Amino acid sequence: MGVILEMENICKQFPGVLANDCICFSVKEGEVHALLGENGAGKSTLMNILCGLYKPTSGEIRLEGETVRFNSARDAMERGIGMVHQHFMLIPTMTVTENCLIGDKEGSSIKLDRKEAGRRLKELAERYGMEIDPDAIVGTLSVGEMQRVEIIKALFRGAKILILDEPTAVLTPQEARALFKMIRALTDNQFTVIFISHKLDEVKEISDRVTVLRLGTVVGTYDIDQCSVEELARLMVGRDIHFDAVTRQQPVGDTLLEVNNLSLHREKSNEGKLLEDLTFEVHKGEILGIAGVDGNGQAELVECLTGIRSASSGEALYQGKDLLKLSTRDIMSNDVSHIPQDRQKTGLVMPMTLVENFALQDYYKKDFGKGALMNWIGVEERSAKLIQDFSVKTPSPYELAQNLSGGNQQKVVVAREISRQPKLLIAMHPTRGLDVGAVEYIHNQLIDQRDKGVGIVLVSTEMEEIMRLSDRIIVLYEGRAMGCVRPSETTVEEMGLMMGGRTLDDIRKGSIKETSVEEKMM
Amino acid sequence: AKEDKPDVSKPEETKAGEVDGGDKKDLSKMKVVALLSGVITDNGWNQICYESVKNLSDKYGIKLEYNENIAVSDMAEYIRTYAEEKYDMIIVHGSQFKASAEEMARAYPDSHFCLSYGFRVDASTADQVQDIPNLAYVGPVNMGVLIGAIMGILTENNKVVFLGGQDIPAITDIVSGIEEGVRLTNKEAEVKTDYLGTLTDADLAKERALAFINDGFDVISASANTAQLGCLHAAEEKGVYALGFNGDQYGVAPDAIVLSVMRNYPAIYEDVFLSIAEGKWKSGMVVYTLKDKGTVVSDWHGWDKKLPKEKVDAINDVIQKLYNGDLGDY
Amino acid sequence: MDLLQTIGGYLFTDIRMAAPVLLAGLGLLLMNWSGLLNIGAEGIMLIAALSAVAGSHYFGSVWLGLLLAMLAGAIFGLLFAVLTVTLRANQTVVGAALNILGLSLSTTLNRVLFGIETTVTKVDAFKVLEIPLLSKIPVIGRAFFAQMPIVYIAFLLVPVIHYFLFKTKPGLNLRSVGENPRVADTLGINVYRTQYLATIVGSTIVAAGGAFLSTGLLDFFAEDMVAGRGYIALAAVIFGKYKPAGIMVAAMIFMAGNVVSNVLQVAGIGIPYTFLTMIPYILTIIALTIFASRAVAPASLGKPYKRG
Amino acid sequence: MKVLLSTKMKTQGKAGVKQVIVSFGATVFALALGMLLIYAIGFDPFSAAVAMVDGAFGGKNAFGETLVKMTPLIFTGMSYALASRCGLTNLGMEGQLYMGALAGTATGIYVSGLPAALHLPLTILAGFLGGALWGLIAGALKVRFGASEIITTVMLNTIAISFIDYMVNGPMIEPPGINCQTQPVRSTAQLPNLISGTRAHWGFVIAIVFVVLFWLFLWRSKRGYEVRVAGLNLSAARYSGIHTDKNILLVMFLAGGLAGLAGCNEILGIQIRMIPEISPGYGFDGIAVSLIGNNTPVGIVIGALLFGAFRAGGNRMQIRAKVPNAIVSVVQALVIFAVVASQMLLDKWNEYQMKKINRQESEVA
Ligand SMILES: Nc1ncnc2c1ncn2[C@@H]1O[C@H](COP(=O)(O)OP(=O)(O)OP(=O)(O)O)[C@@H](O)[C@H]1O
Ligand SMILES: Nc1ncnc2c1ncn2[C@@H]1O[C@H](COP(=O)(O)OP(=O)(O)OP(=O)(O)O)[C@@H](O)[C@H]1O
Ligand SMILES: [Mg+2]
Ligand SMILES: [Mg+2]
Repeated sequence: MGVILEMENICKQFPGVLANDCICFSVKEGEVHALLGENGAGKSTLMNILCGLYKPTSGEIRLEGETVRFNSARDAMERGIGMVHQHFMLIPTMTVTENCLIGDKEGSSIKLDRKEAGRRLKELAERYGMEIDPDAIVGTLSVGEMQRVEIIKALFRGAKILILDEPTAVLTPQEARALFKMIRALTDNQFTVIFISHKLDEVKEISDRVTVLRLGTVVGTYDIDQCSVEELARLMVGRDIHFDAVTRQQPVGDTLLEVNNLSLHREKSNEGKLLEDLTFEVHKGEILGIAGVDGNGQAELVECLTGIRSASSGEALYQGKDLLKLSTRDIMSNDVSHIPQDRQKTGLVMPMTLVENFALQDYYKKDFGKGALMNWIGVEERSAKLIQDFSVKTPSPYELAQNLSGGNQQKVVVAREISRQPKLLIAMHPTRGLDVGAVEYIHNQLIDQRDKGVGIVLVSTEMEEIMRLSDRIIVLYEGRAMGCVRPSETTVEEMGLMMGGRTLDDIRKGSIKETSVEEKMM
Repeated sequence: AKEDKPDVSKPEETKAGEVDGGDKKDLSKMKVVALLSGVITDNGWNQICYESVKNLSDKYGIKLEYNENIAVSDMAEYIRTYAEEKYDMIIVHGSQFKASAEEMARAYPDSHFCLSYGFRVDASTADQVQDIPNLAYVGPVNMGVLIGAIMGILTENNKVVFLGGQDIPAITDIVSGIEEGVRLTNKEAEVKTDYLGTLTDADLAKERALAFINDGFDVISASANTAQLGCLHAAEEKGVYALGFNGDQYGVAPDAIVLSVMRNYPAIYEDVFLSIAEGKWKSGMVVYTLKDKGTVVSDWHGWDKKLPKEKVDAINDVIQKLYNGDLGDY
Repeated sequence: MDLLQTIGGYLFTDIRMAAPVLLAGLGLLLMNWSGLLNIGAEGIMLIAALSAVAGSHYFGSVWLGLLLAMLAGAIFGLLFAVLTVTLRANQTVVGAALNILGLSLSTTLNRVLFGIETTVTKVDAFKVLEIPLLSKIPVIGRAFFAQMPIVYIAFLLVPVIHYFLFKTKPGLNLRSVGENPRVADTLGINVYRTQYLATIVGSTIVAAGGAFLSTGLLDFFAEDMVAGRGYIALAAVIFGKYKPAGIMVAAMIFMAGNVVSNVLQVAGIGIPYTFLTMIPYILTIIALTIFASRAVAPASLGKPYKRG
Repeated sequence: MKVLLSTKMKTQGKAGVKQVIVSFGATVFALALGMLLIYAIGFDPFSAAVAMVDGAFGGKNAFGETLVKMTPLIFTGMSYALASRCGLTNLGMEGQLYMGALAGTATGIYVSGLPAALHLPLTILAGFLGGALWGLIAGALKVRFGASEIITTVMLNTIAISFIDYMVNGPMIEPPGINCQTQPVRSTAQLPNLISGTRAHWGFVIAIVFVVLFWLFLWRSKRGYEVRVAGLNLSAARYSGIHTDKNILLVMFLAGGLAGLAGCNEILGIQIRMIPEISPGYGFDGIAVSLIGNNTPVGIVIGALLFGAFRAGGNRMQIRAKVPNAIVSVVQALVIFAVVASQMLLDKWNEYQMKKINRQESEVA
C-alpha cells in the first residue's frame, strides 16, 4: 500500500476565515482514511480543494507522486478523484442515468447514449452489491438510494479515490452498515476512500487511519488501532466532553397535547401516506423526543401541528382546541412556539436586522405596537435584552441576521421562541450544525423550559441528543410510529432497528430473529 | 432621387396672394421651427412636415429647425422656448397638441402658430377652432375624396380598401372621405375602411392587407406612417393596385403603386410662411381644399403606359375635375 | 374545398407570423435552460431588425444581413451575460434596460445609417422558397412548403434544439446548469461559460427573429417594428413548458390571435379595431392562466449563481 | 437605547452615502459614455451636456420642468419598488398609469356639483383605484392561477393602451367628436400650480406625501413588515403565519394604485384632459428609478430627480444642441447598466469588509 495522494501545506483563506491552515495530509492506496473534526474544522473545505471545487490559497497536491493543479471539478475527476458531497448534488427532475452523465466527457460523440450508460451503471452497481434503477427519476428516490446514486455516479465517472463527506448523517444504522460493506467492497478492489464524519464509533469501525482536524489545522494522523474512541474525542475537541447528566426537579404534569390518529396523504392519494395514524400525547414539563432518520415524516408532522400544512384526518387537542383545524397564526398566538428545522431558510429572514427578526412571530400583537403601526423602539429594547440574556454575539441589534455565525443565528431563533413564554414548544433539529458549546447552551435552554412546565416536542436525528434530553421517545419510520420508549429502557441498537422500520413489538417479541435479519443485511 | 420628392408646386391660388417679387424683405432672417410628435424618418406625418421646413430652408435660406419625439406633455415647454425667442412661425404638428398650442398662442401673441390639423370641413368644424389671432389651424382637406375617386376607377373586382393607422384626426379625416370619393367614380364598388391599430408594426399591416387582398379587394391604400409600407408590399406581392400616400412612394412597390397622393404640406407651409412675411397672416381655419391644391398627386412613373388607356384618362379626368371644383366643393 | 382552401390560407399566414416569435422563443429557451431570465428579447429583436437591413444594404445580401443581425444580437447577449452572470445583477432590470437600449439605439442608428429620405431604402430581402412537389399538396402544401427560408429555419430549429437539449451531452449539461448550477459545478461544468454561451447563442437566435421582421416579410426597418413580439415570445416559452415543440405550438396559437383579428376585420363585423388589437394579448393571458401553473421552469431560473 | 439607534443610523447612513456616491459615479460614467456616443454620431457633446444641465436646473422654469417630470416617476418608481419589496416584478406600471389616468379623468369630468375640496380628493382616489384594480388583475391571476406577473403585467399594458384608445375615441370623446381627446376635467378637479411661472403643480407635493406614506407603510406598519418578510423569505412568512396570497393581492393593488396616481396627477396637473399618449414611458422608467433608489423612499426621490432631469434636460438638449432625443433613452439605458454594475461591485466590496470585521471581532473574542 503506497501513498497515492499527498496534500502539502494547504491553506485556504475565505474572506475573514482561515478555513485551512497549512494542512498536510496523505492517503495510502486502498485504505479507508477518516477525516475527523468538529463543525467548521475545515474538513469539507479541504476536500473541496482536493476535488477541484475550491482553489487553495497556497499549498500543493501530489497524486501518485506527481504535482497536480485542478482548475475545476472536471480536472480532479479526470485524475480519478470523486466526491460525494455533504448535501447531495443531484438534480431531482432528472433520471439516475442523466444525473450520472452530466458533465461526462466519455467518448467522442456528443449524443447522449442513455441505454449504454444505464447498462454500465447497472453493471457497476451489481459489482459492488448495490441495487439501482437507472431510469428512475431521482426526486422519487429515498435518501439512502440517493446516496447510492451519488456513489455510483462517482464510480461511473472513473473515481479511484472516493471522498464521502458525512455520508452516514442521514442513514439508519442498518443503511450505514450496508454502506460500510460497500466501502469494504470498494477498498478490496483497490479503491481508496476518504471518509468524513463526526461520529467516532463509525470512524473506529470503518477506517484504517484517521486524520484529526481542529480549527483548520491538523492535530495528527493515527492508525485507528492505536487510539480509542475516547482518545479520538479528546483529539477532536481539544478537551474532554461531558454532557451533564440531565436532572429533573419536577415530575411530569398533566396532558398538554393529545394527538389522535393523525394522517397525511400524499397529493396523489394512491402513493401512500406521509403520516399514518399517529397517536401520542405530550405532558406539561415533558420532552417528547421524535426520533428517526431524516425524511420519515418528522417535517410533515411538525408542519401539521403548526398549521403550515393541513392534515388529512385526525385531531390534535390542545387546550380544548384542535390544532389541525387552526391556522398557523391562531396556533402560534395560543402559546405555541416553533423552532423550525432550518434557521436560515425558515427561522430567520437573513437580509433583515436582528430587531426585525425578533419581531417575526409576534409583530401583530399589541406589545409590538398599537394599531397598524409597529413600535420599533419597543422591539429594539426587547431585542437588546434577548441578545444579552441569550448571549448572542453581535455588534448591534441592527446587524443583519446573515452576518451572524450559525450558532448565533440559532440562538436568535431560540431566544425569540422561548421569550414568547410558550406552553408548548415544538423544536426541530435545534442544534443541527452547531458546535459543542452552542449545543450545550441550547440543550440547557430546553431543559430550563421543561422545568418551567413547558411541554416540548423535540424532533432530532441526533441519537445522542434525543437520548439525553427526552423523557419519552417516539421513533418515526415512513410516517408511522415504530414505538414509544423511555431512554432509560432502551438501547441504541433497539432505536436503530426502529429507525430502520421494525416496530418495537416485533423487536421485543423476537429478539433472536433480530440478529438473523441483521445478518442478512450484512 | 429628385423625382421621389413630393411635388412642392405652389397652390395655384395662394391664400396670401402672390409674393411680390420686388419685396426686399430678407426672408432668410425669418425664424421657423417645426415641432413634431415622432421621428422625421417615419415615412409619414412627421416626415412630410420635415420636408416642409426643409423646403423653406432650401428655398429661402432660413435656418432648418425641427424637434422630434415630443411628448404631448412636453409640447407646451417646447413652444414656450421658441416663443420666448420670438420665432415668427411655430409649426405644431398634430392635433393632439391642440390644447398646448392654444394655451401658448394666447400667452405669446408675437409669434405665429400653425397647428397642423386634420379635419373635415362640416357644420361642427367651427366649434373646434378657437379664435386666437396668432393661431392658425392648417391642413389639407378632402384628401380621402381624391384617393377614393382614383380607387373607384382602378378596381376591377369592385372592392377597394383603405386602412388607417389609428383613429386620430389626421387619419380619420382621410378615412371618412374615401367612400364619398369612390362614389364619384364608381357606384357599385364595395368600400371598406378600417384601422390597423398601429403606426409602426409593418409586418402586422402587411398581413392584414394580405387578408383583405385574399378576400378579393384589388385596390388598397393606407395611411399609417411606416406601417402603411407593409400594405404597399402586400399589394405588390399579390399583384393588385395600390396608392402611395404622404410621399411619392412609387419606389417602395413599383409594380403596385399606380400613383401617390400627397398632403401638400411643403407648399401649404410655404404659402403660410409667405403670408407671414407679407403681413397677410390669416388665423383660424386655414384649410387647403383640393381646389387649393392642398393635396397633390405624384408623377405616373410610367403607369400611364401600363394601365388601360380608359383608366388613365378617367383618372386624369377626375383629378382635373376635382381640382377645378367640377364635382362639387371639395 | 373552398373552406379547406381558406383554412390552408389561415395556416399559411399563421405559420409565417409565428416564425419570428418562434425564433425569439427558442433563443429565450436556451437562456432559460441555463438559468437566466431575459426579458430583453424585444430590444434584441429591434437592434437585429435594424442590423439586418443595414447588413443587407451594405453587403447586398439578405443572408449577410441576417449574419450582421445575429452578430448584433450576440453583442446584446454578451452585455446581458456580463451584467447578470459575472456581476450577478438583477436579470429583470437588465432585461428591461436592454429593451430601452434596443429601441433607442435602433432609432438613432437608423437615422445615422440611412439618413432622412421620404422613401425607405430598399434592400435585398428573403424570398419564398417553394419546395417542389411538397408545396403542391392540397390545403397544407403551401402553408408548409411555400415559405421563406427563414421560416423553414425557424421550424427546423424546433427538432434541432429539442435534440440538442434532450439528446446530447452539451444539452444535458446546459439543463443541469439551469436546474442546479452548484451540481453542475461539482461535475466539472463551467457554469459561467455555459451561461455566457447560452446567452450569446440564444440571443443570436432571438436576433434572427428580429431580422425576419425587417427582411422577411418586408425589406426595411421601422422604429418599434417589433411591437411586443419579444414579450409574446417570453410567454410562449412558459406556455410551451420549456420545450421547443411547446413553444412552436404556443407561437402558433398566439399568432392565430392576429389571424383572427385579420379575419374579423375583413369580415367587417364592426368590432372596434382597438379590441381587435387586444386579441393576441388577451389570448396570451388566458393561455397563461390555464397552463402556466403546470409549467415546470428550470429550478434555478432567474437566480444568480455565486461560485464557491 | 439611544446609543443603539445612533449606531444604527450611523451604519445605515454610511451605507446610504456610499450607495449614493457609487451610483452617482456610475451615472457620471454612463453620461460620459453617452457624450462619446453623441460625438460619434456627429454632434457636439459639450454643448449637449451644457444644454442638458441647463434644461434641468438652469433657472426656475427649468427646475419646474424637472419637478413636473419627477412627479410621475416618483409614483412609478414607488410602484415598482413596492412590488419588488414583496418579491413581485411589476412591469405593468405603464398600463396602470393609463387606467389611473382614465379613471381620474372620468371622475374629473362626469362628477359635478362638488366643491374642489371634495372633488379633487375624490378624483385622486378614483385615479388610485383605476390603477389599483388594473394591478389587482395581475395579482389575482398570479394567486389564483400561478400566472407569472412579469408577463401578465406586460400584456395588460398593451390591453390598457388599446382600451384607452377606444374610450378616448369613443364613449369619452369630447363632443362633437372630432379630436381624440376627452373634455377637460372640471376646474374643481384640477391640481393648482405649485410654483408660479412654471408648470410645477401640487401633484409633486402629493407625490412627496406618498413617499412618506410609502416609508410608513413598509417600515413602520405591521402590514408593511409582513410584505417585506414575504418578499425576502416566503418560507419564513408561512412559518410566522403570514397570509402570502393576501399580501400579493394587496401589494399588486397598492402598486397599481401608485402607478395610477402617476397618470391621474399628470392629467389633473398638466394635461387637464385624457389623450391617447399621456405617458412618454414613465411606467418603464419607474424600474430604473427604483433601481437607482435601491427601493428606498429617499433613493426613489433621488432616482426620479435624475430621470426627471434627463427628460427635462433631454428636451433642452434637442432644442439647443439638436441632438435627437432618442439618444437620451440610450443614455438612460447606459445609466441603468452602469448603476447595476456598480451596485454589484459595491456589494462584493461590502461583503468583503463585513467578513474582515467579523474576523477581527472573533480574534478579539
Ligand atoms: N464559501 C465559504 N465562504 C466563507 N467561509 C466559508 C466558506 N466555506 C466554509 N467557510 C468557513 O470555513 C470554515 C470551515 O468550514 P468547513 O465547511 O470546511 O467545515 P467542516 O469541517 O466541513 O464543518 P461541518 O462539520 O459543519 O461540515 C468554517 O468556519 C466556514 O464557515
Ligand atoms: N453565506 C454567507 N454569507 C456571509 N457570511 C457568511 C456566510 N456563510 C458564512 N459566513 C460567515 O462565516 C463565518 C462562519 O460561518 P459558519 O456558519 O460556518 O459559523 P461557524 O463558524 O460554524 O459558527 P458556529 O459555530 O456558531 O456555527 C460567520 O461569521 C459568517 O458571518
Ligand atoms: Mg459551521
Ligand atoms: Mg462539512
